[in-house]
Amino acid sequence: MSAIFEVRNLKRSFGGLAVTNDVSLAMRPGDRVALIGPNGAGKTTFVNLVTGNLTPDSGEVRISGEDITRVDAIGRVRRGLVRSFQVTRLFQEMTPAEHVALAVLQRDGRAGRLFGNYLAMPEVMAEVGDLIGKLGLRDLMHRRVREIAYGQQRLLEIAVALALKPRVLLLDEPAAGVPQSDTGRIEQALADLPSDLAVLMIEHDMDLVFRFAKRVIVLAAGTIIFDGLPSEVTKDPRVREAYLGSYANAGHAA
Amino acid sequence: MPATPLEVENLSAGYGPTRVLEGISFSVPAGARLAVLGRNGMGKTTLLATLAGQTRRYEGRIRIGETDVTALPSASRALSGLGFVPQARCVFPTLTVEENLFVGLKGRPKSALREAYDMFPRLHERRRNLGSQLSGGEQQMLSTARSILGRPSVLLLDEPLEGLAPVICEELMKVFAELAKTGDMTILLVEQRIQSALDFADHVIVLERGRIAWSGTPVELSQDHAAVERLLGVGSLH
Amino acid sequence: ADTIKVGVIGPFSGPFALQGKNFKAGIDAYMALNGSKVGDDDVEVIYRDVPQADPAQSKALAQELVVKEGVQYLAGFYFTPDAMAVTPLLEQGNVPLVVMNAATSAIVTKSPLVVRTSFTLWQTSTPIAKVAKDAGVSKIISVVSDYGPGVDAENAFKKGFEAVGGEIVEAIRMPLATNDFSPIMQRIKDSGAQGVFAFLPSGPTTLGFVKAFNENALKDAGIKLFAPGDLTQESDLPALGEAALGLQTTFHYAVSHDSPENKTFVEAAGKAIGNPAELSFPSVGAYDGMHVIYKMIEATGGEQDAQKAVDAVKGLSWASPRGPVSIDPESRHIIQNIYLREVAKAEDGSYYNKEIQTFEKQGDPGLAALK
Amino acid sequence: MQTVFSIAVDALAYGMVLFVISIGLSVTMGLMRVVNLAHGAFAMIGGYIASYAARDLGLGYGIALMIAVFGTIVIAIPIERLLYRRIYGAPELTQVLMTIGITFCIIGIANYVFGPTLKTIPLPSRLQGSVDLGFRSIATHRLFAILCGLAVAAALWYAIEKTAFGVKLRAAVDNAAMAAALGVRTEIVYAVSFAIAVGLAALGGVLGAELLPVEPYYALRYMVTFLVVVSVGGAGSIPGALVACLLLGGIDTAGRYLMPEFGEFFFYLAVIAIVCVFPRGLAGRTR
Amino acid sequence: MATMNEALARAHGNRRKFGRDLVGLSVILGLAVVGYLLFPNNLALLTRMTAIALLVLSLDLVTGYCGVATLGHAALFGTGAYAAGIAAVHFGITDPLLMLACGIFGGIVAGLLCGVVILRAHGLPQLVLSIALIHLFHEFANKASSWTGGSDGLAGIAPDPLLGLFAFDLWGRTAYVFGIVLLAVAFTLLRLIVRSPFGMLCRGIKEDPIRIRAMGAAPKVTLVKMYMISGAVAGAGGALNAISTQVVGLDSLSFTLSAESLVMLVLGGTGSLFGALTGTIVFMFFEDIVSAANPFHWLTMVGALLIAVVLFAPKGLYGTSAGAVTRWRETRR
Ligand SMILES: Nc1ncnc2c1ncn2[C@@H]1O[C@H](COP(=O)(O)OP(=O)(O)OP(=O)(O)O)[C@@H](O)[C@H]1O
Ligand SMILES: Nc1ncnc2c1ncn2[C@@H]1O[C@H](COP(=O)(O)OP(=O)(O)OP(=O)(O)O)[C@@H](O)[C@H]1O
Ligand SMILES: [Mg+2]
Ligand SMILES: [Mg+2]
Repeated sequence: MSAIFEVRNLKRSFGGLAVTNDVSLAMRPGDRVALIGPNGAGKTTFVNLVTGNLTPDSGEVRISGEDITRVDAIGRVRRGLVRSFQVTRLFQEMTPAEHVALAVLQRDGRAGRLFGNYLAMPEVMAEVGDLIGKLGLRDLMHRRVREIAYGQQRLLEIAVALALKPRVLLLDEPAAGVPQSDTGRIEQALADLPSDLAVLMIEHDMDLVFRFAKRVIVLAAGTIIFDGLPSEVTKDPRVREAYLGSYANAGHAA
Repeated sequence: MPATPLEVENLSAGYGPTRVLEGISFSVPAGARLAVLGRNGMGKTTLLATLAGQTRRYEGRIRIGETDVTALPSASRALSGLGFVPQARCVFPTLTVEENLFVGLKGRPKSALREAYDMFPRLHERRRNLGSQLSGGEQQMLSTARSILGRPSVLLLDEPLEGLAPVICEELMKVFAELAKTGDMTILLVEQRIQSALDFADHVIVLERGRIAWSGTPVELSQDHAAVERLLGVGSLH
Repeated sequence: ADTIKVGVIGPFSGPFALQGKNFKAGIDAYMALNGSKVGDDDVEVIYRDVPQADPAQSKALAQELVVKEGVQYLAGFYFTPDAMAVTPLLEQGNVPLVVMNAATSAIVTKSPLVVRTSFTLWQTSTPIAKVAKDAGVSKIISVVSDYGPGVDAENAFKKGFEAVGGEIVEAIRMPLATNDFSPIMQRIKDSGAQGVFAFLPSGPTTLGFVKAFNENALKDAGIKLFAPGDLTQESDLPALGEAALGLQTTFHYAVSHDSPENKTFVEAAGKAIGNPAELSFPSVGAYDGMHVIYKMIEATGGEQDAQKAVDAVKGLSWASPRGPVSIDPESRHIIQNIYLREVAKAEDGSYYNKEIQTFEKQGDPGLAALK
Repeated sequence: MQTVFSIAVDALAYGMVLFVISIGLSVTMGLMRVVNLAHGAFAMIGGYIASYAARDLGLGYGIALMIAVFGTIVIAIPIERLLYRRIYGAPELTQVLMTIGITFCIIGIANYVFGPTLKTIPLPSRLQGSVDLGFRSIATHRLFAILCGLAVAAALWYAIEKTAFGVKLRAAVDNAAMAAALGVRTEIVYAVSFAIAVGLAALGGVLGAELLPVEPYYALRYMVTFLVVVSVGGAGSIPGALVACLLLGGIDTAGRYLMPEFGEFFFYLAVIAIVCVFPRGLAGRTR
Repeated sequence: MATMNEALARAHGNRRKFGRDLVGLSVILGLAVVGYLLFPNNLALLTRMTAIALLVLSLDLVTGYCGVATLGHAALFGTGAYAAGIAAVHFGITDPLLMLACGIFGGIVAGLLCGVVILRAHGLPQLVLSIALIHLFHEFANKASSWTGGSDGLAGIAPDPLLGLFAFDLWGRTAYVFGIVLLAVAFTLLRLIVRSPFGMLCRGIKEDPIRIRAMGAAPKVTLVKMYMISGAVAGAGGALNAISTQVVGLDSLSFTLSAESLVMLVLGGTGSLFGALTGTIVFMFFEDIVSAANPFHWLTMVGALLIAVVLFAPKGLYGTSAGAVTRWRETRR
């Protein structure tokens, strides 16, 4: 199978600091990849470059073989490249239901409609209810986001991304701030995704990483230092030193 | 016998008309390490924010050391020895890293900034960057270091490990343990990574719908499977 | 006996409040001196505020005055568009309109029920052309604020000056909101003109203009400044001070005008306005406007008959505080003397416009220009 | 060539006067994030006080200036405590509403107390007349305003960027709750900054009175000018405001010279062009 | 089970919203009748209020719903007024409905123009762009005096009787009814629009345009579209003003009118159509009453009103009272 998502020689620096330094990687439909690395290694920057929130100094980004380096962020989303944000970006005065409905309507190209109301569109409501239920937010569906706890906002962030039915999904620390009791919901939601969807997840919670990923990429100082199977990553001395610390010894990743 | 560094009596608090906390009472001895656990939205953040003076308090009393701070504004509480690392990090986006740390100094000489840089060398590298340009983890480091610089007698930590690499987490927990061990600093930790919290703490309280539903030592908690299942929603602790 | 209501619309608040205050002072002075009764009818004045030129608001208020308050006369109007907006109402409402200030020639042509007791810019700006020529200046640059009255002033002066054989080397229109006049002064210098004709609406900008004229050494360079009297309105003189000394302007009224009528008027109006230093030309327009209205009431015996009222004052002449005046029967605009004045310092250290030459019985040349 | 120099001098003089008057607004708007439309009103109060002190009491210019600055601050303190304190951190539009309300009230009161006529502040003989620059002369008081402007710019820049107070102020603005949690007494920081801003407004009102004469509608008449200059510069940036004043002063002056009838067009087109190229202002702080 | 609950909740929600629409409409018509009965001789003022209400509603669309800061919204209103006026004076289009159409069209074009420029920045710089724009519009109308009458105003607009039957006369009844019907229609359409997916998208953009982009929607295009809708409403207001007062002055393109409309909006409460209406009515009535009572010092009282509103009703008169009602309902539950 050919790559659905491909990055070649991506570079970007801020001032003198090369934050993304010649990164190349490819993903195929159905891939479940974890991107890990020390703080400040350039993971979020990488996502920003790929989704068009930042412009790279050089390099190219392709989706399904099409070069989208010069396509803007909106065009990339419309081509199926969707992200979530590390620090939640939600509409504080709107409800979770509205968030998800907006994403669903936008995906179907109906968000520009001047008349009608999502509450009166059964197919939209069904999908909204379904997604929100899956992430355990049903009780809060019609509360304003500013009134719900941080962990719950994190879950909503993911719900919005999923509602866009992406082909490539980039999740930036989806579980940060979500209590262990609820990370299960995220996992379940991810497990229910269509199998041909490619997912790249950035995460510092190693338990989650090892449960989720079939492949792990380690980024350090803007360069990929490891790309391989989860079982091997704990054995790599550079990764141990730069990132995992004693976690590698605890033998979680057996 | 020195006064207890933090004492909370019958505290109720919330946002506007909504009450979130109900009748919370506890006190901690000097140098204690208290973990506050609970599921999503149970009021952990609200508890710390109320102690720091940032939510509306309905009733109850809060004492830090000798001073009754119940009626004092946030800044006075900070000056009488409270340190607060909020969940949202709250780095000042338009200040450089160095200036961010400077605000936390509480009048100590500028040379004390060294302590922060020793704790997180990464911050030293980035000291001229603006707060808004930091990575998520770097912001977390900055927020933590900024509070510690003020030498608080009571330190409130709301999920300080969120977004940090495992190595850093380990080191940070060590730092916290060190700080508590000297006996000058009492630490309240809210954390999602239950295991890390239990490893660190010498006492645990668990919140459920704004009330203290369980309280005891970490060991007791790991043995009380029913409580763990019901209050924390995880099968068991290893 | 009836109560006859007169509705007065003017800027009683806002940046032009001083002018509205002058309206009121003129009206109060007239009523103080002549009583508030005509025959056995009481005269009542109702004020409505339009702070800045706003024809729609002006019209809505006029409509309200006519329909709700039942006024028999409309009067006031500092700004031309406000007066213009009201003219379509007059016939239907059967009310005459007495313009107490608005100075664009065309207003009187918009309805046969309009009478004006103020002046037009054509009227005040034409004579100064001759003054300039007599002072030996033959090349002049014209500098006016870029709005209706400014354009009128420019045209009037141009016509008058060219008629006496002068040359306008350049005509500049500058935005109303000009704060710094240095570049304009530079421009004047570079134009090679021997004199400047300037029009700015009275108020804060005149101060900047006159100061810039001095500071940029134009005065010292022998360039002469000619302007209609708006530039040196009495209430601005204390602020202009030294800088304005010797400035020559033409205008229909100076507070210092030496006549018994004016003495009585200034005393009464000064009392009405509170601070006599605030007295300025709109007060006399209002004063004479009230005179005309009283005459109208007299002629109609208090009945509401606009046409009859207007007809009654056509050709009316009387001794105004500004000198002898009359209403031109054809145009219903006021015929009056225009005076050349010079800013001088009085013994008590205050400044005033000293009349030095009179152009008698001036009509409105602007009406001819309209045709 | 001489004309070019001449215009440049005019532009500099005009730009610097604009700077002196509007820099206080950069503090309230850029640093305290209060859209303070009443800035002109405080400048006007300063002007009135100085005029009263110098003209009616016959005090010297320097003393009148000081009285104006301190007097305005004293008048502003209760206003800050009772009104401004309520709108720190409020939505911009609420601030607009409140500060327009304050402006209206101050105008009304000034009109009542001082009357609607123009007020001048007599200059001392040393500031009257002009200085010869060789190719042209420039009014001495403008030169004085230029110098004061530079001094204020330098002092303010230092205070904001380099002192502990500046850091605390910026922190309090970024996130007042967090700054308080770190022991910054935000109310005091705000009050002091506000006093500085108001003092600067008064200073500008007095120094600029030759160009923008003091009268009750001063507060509204020049509101837009102040707002435009500060925002084009990038609110909160002293160098930005300085550059913006010089640039806009230059464009305005050149436009008025070259084609006065399109002066306004020139000025506002330039404003649009600058903002489109620098959407945060020339030196806007990133938020 | 869940779906049934949902269906119920949905039906309930819909009915409630629909009820609010009806209430809104009947409030407008009711107020109109009350106004007519109370002030039968002051219809000119009420008509003017209606025209300004359209302007404030239109401003609410971009400011309240989209978060665009503008002090230049009169540009849309004034263009509408001039379009209708010029059509009547220079092209002999004197049928009121055609003039209205011209006004709406003019408003849309101005909206497009302003939208494209203003949306290039955010926050303060955006405010400044809008100020610059309104000054340009104003200057332009001043310069083009052969078309617009310049500072003397465009006079001589003489609209035909409405539908050939009702003349626009001194008493202003026709104009009043015309205005109220226009307002009611516009209000109803806007209620539908702000609750549509498009309205929801706009609210999202107001809060976080970057998030919206990450959802694949284009904030700019959406906002320009909203600006054009807003232009249509403001243009209708301008045309109403031109038709009812039969003059158009430069003030209709002024900064002052823009600022005043913003004050009215904030006074009533942004982000709600009712707020816009409340603000207009309260402000204009207050202004009319105090300026008639004391034309010389009313500005101080208006200032005091604004300050009082910020202190005691920080979300605007409507916003704050609506909030109080909701809270009261919640506590009762
Ligand atoms: N606009 C910017 N200007 C300067 N430096 C920047 C900017 N944005 C990011 N950086 C720097 O680039 C580095 C990479 O940041 P990035 O957010 O990509 O890290 P990350 O891998 O996501 O880290 P974390 O796990 O902590 O979230 C950081 O050191 C950060 O300070
Ligand atoms: N600003 C607010 N207004 C109203 N209610 C709020 C507000 N913030 C939080 N709440 C409510 O208070 C409750 C407790 O929230 P809090 O943030 O304290 O939870 P938490 O235990 O810290 O959760 P998490 O683990 O997700 O951080 C939640 O139910 C939330 O809905
Ligand atoms: Mg990151
Ligand atoms: Mg929390």
